[in-house]
Amino acid sequence: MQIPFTVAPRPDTGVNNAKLGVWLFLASEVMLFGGLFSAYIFLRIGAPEWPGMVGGHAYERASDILNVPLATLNTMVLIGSSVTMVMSWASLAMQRFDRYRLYMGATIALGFVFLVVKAFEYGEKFSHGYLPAENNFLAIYFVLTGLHGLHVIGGILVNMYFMWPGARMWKTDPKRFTNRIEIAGLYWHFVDLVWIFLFPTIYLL
Amino acid sequence: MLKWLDLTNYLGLPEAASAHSAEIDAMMGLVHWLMLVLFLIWAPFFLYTLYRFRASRNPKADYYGAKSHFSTYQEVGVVVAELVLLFAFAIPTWATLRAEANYPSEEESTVVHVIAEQFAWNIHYPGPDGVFGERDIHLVDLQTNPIGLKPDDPAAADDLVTVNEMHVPVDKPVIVHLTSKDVIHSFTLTEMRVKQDAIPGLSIPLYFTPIRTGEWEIACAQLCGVGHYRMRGYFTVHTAEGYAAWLAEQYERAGA
Amino acid sequence: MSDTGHSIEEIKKHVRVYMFVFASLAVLTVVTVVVGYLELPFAPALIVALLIATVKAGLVAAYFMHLVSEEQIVRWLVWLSLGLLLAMFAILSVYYVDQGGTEIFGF
Amino acid sequence: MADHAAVPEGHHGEDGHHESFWRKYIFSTDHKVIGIQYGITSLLFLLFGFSLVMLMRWQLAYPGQPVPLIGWLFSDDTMPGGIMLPEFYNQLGAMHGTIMVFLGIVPLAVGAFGNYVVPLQIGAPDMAFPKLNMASYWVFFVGGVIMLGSFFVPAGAAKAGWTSYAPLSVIESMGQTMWLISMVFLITSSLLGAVNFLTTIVQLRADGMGFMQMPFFVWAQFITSFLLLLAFPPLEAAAVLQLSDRLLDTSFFMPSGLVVSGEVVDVAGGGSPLLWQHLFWFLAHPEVYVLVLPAMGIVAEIIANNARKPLKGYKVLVYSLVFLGFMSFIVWAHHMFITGMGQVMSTFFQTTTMIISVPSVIILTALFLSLWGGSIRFTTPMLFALGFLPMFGIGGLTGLPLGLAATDIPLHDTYYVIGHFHYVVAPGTILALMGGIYYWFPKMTGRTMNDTLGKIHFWGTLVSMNFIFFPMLIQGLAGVSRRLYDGGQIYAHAQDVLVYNEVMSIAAWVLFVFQIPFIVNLLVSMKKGKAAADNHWNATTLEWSAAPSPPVGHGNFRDLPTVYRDPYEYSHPDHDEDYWPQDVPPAEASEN
Ligand code: HEA
Ligand code: HEA
Ligand code: CUA
Ligand SMILES: [Cu+2]
Repeated sequence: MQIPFTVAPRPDTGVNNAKLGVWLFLASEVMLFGGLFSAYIFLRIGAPEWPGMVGGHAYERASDILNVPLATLNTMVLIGSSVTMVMSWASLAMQRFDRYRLYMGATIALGFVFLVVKAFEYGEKFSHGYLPAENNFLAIYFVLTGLHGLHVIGGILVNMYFMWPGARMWKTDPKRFTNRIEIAGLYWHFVDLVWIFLFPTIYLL
Repeated sequence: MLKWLDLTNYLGLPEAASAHSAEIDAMMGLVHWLMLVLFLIWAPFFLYTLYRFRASRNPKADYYGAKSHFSTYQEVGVVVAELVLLFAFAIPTWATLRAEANYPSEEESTVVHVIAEQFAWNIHYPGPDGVFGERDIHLVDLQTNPIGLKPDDPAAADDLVTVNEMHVPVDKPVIVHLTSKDVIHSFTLTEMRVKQDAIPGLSIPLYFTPIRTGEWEIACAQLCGVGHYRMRGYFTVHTAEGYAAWLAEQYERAGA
Repeated sequence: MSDTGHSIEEIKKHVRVYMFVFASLAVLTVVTVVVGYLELPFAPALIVALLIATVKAGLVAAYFMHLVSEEQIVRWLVWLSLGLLLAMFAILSVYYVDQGGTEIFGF
Repeated sequence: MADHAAVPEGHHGEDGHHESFWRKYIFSTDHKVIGIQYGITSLLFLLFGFSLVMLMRWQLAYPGQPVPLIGWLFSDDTMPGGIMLPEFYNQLGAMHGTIMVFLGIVPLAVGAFGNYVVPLQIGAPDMAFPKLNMASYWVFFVGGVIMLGSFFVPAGAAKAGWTSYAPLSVIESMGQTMWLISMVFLITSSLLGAVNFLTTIVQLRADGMGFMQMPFFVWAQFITSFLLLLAFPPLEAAAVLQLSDRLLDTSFFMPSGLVVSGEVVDVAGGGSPLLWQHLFWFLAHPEVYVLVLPAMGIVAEIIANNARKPLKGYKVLVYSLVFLGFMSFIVWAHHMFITGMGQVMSTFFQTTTMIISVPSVIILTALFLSLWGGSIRFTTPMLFALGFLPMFGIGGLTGLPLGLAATDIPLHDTYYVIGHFHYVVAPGTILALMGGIYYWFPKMTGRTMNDTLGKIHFWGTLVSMNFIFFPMLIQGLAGVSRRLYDGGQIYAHAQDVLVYNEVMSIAAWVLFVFQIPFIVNLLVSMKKGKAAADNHWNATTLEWSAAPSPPVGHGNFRDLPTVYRDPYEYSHPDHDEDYWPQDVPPAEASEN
């Protein structure tokens, strides 16, 4: 027996199951990142200096340790990928599967660009011996950006699935497929949204 | 007064020997009164209901059930009682104990530092100069310098450190600055109605005024490792003269 | 936004909005970085940073995630989680305000 | 709601194709099978958690004496010569708390009862995401295995209490790492479950079932799922941070300048031990309501059914529940009064704590008043439900002196706290859950459990539990600390109340003896119990009235039911029978 409202929205709530499900999941993600973020502020307020001693040198500002231009670039990359993501959904809604492919491909590519830049950033830190154990600022930097990075990887995997194997559904059930892309998009935008908060508070404060 | 009405007497609380303990104990009695009253209203009513409406006696249930406003009154009663407890007792008591403004002045008090460790209490007295010497963790040595006093700090020279032995004079406020070297402990003077977590990285002040002389114990209330159960110290409240004599004896021993 | 189809026209209108949002996000990112280089003290810097980020996040949520036209139930959910988060955040941030004279120090 | 396009009606015949054993019983996506999997696993964990505490109770009653009969079974790192070491006591304590809470009660109350009953009660063919449901069970299972496995790593399982306070937990042995990893699994499982429950309840309610026609049990699960969804992630974050402290040598929870046994700990420092407590209790306070709300839901079902009348003030009950759920997020620091809290914070948290006790009082009062005017049948499930009420009453009332910061000073971390919460979870929640087992057993198996054995089980459990937990309150008032390996032997203030240690321990073992009739009853009745009618209790809710016992395969109902009325229309004046199921169309059943 099939489960009702997997595709069509339930009339009195106006949403289908998957959309509600993903929003619930995002609500819990809000609390996950929010918890970490609160932890960061909690430690920061209690800390006498910030970012403090790194590699035997006392730093005054995070931007002296972290690479702000790279992170700015990455911010733009993620924002851009959000746009291509929403465009891939819009393409499907306009019945343009070819353009969907294009935009989805761009989203995935931008996701990879983000990761590569991030990898460079991490590599640079590691090469200086700036490890999480060094001080609390670096620890928080690595944990927050690392967890965010894992979310990016997850998102890329989902998008790759919908780019290739999952896209077969377009032939059999285009409406459901469009829904799925919208939902994948919700997640991807959320990942972008987290970065929008992480970027200024970690790099620029 | 109607002493027998005071539930405090029946709770089996330990002996109370500090100035603020009467306040806490009175509250303890009151809140238990509230609990008892609620329970004693409900329990018989509950049993009566079960008896009165058992199926064999009341084969047909009444769809509408209870109609009185009793439950509303009872709920309002609970709210009022809680508000009274909260605003007339709990919050003011906490304010006297924890608000910085209400602390006794250090000059008029016995001031000690208590540094907890797995599984002992180090009590640090400032010595005759009344100034605590500085401490540095890197100097900690379990045998010779348990709290890491700086030998080159002149204020430290006359400081007195005892292990698991806390002595204070009666009728004079005691201020304790509490901290820990390793994990969280909880500094408990049951008879003083004092309990305060000792947290590494924080120095937490607390105060109380012993109003009776006696010999009691310091207990650790927070799980702190294998030795948690035996992390006990001794706590003695002397008369003013007795305390002076004890101090003198300690200085003499330290000086020798 | 219910999942029932949109007309092509509607979507085209959306797409124009998306481009506008993209431009605003880019501009706001630059603003963030510029403010960052002003080196304000912590509290105002935090507040400004959070304000700008909130605007940006709001744009993403409202348009890319379609919250502007989303069903009541989803919006409720978003407000609920944000409310709880804010409560937690606020309580943890004011935690240091009053601790009855506790000192934070190393040892 | 006419949109049934996606629901092919009368679809079961086609489902009859042969499913492999694995698909049917192990990796099943049927909520009923998953519910039973959760049920069996969590009952075993409950029994295991109970066994741990029975061992501890030996040490508390007879400190330093070798454990009889089974003492020789243990290794020399734990009980040389059968005498328990303090390290091992601490492991048992931490694991008892963790296992009971996260692997016993939550999976039983939410995973088992929620899974089995909720879709049936709302007239849904299954959960909204059946595969996710399966995943959530298996993630839970892996978490459980890791938790159990931690007993076997060097230096044994976690020993820092179920609260895992840093820095102790950070400097403890490897068992703590396992604890954290296991917690990440358990939390993830709960999150998946919560998403599923919430979607199911919002989306899959039968036609005609508005939110105010949902059985109270469904409401309880609904609010519980919200608590799981939004309170668990911060602990997941905290677990990740603590893992990083342990494995990567960061110092989120480690302040500068720690000296452990004379050695300076080599970490950067600058962290805060209190941060862990905040994140932990942000979860753990809502968590305690997770432990009790499903129980309240079960009790409400059983009471309405056995008093043969509607619940008193259904709406008030629901509003109180919602309010309780919401408030439970902002009381967490009442566990931290003694950490050096100042005036502002403590006033806030005392006030919210007092406020949150009010909806509990209202819920309990409403459940009581539901009995008034009823025609009470003292069936076995009803006895358990009735037992819950005064026991939860005692547990809840003893929360009040803890919630006022000043009276919490002498009581914090004493056996009073232990007594307080065991009254809520053991004679409270456990009784209710057992009542739920007796109540829904006929639904799950088509057979009934033996009534006499059930009654023996009830009275034995109720009485012995009171002999375990009431003396704890007395000890606590006298000032005896919790988590003491020797039960407080060395403290002068404990001497007068030490006698109770033996009383409590004997009561705990007696409690165990009284579980044997239950286990026997459960196992034997599955095969040999009297056959039960489809609607064994003459109940009004959909699981009984619209589905056979046990419900048919995937999909539950032949046709998805339609709901015409409120959930508890017992003894309705316009209806001849004393129950009027939710799905019986009005015209068919009466003339009006
Ligand atoms: C299911 C679990 C559960 C529930 C429901 C509660 C409910 C409550 N708890 Fe409890 N609590 C725990 C589980 C629970 N608790 C646990 C596990 C701990 C310890 C954790 C640890 O440290 O390890 C704890 C610890 C704890 C503390 C910290 C103590 C300390 O460490 O110092 C506090 C302090 O405020 C507290 C308060 C309360 C309050 C005010 C309620 C209120 O919600 C209660 C409201 C209920 C009522 C007021 C009852 C109303 C009843 C009637 C009016 C009728 C009575 C009469 C009859 C029935 C005949 N609890
Ligand atoms: C849900 C939570 C829960 C439950 C149900 C229990 C149940 C019990 N607890 Fe526990 N307890 C805790 C949570 C719980 N506890 C926590 C969190 C702590 C604090 C830990 C810490 O300090 O960190 C604690 C601590 C604690 C201590 C204090 C230890 C100390 O401070 O040193 C004690 C002491 O006696 C104790 C005793 C008991 C007893 C006798 C039961 C009994 O009620 C047990 C009853 C159990 C049953 C009746 C089992 C029923 C199941 C079956 C019969 C199975 C049937 C199976 C099949 C058919 C397959 N507990
Ligand atoms: Cu120190 Cu317990
Ligand atoms: Cu609590």
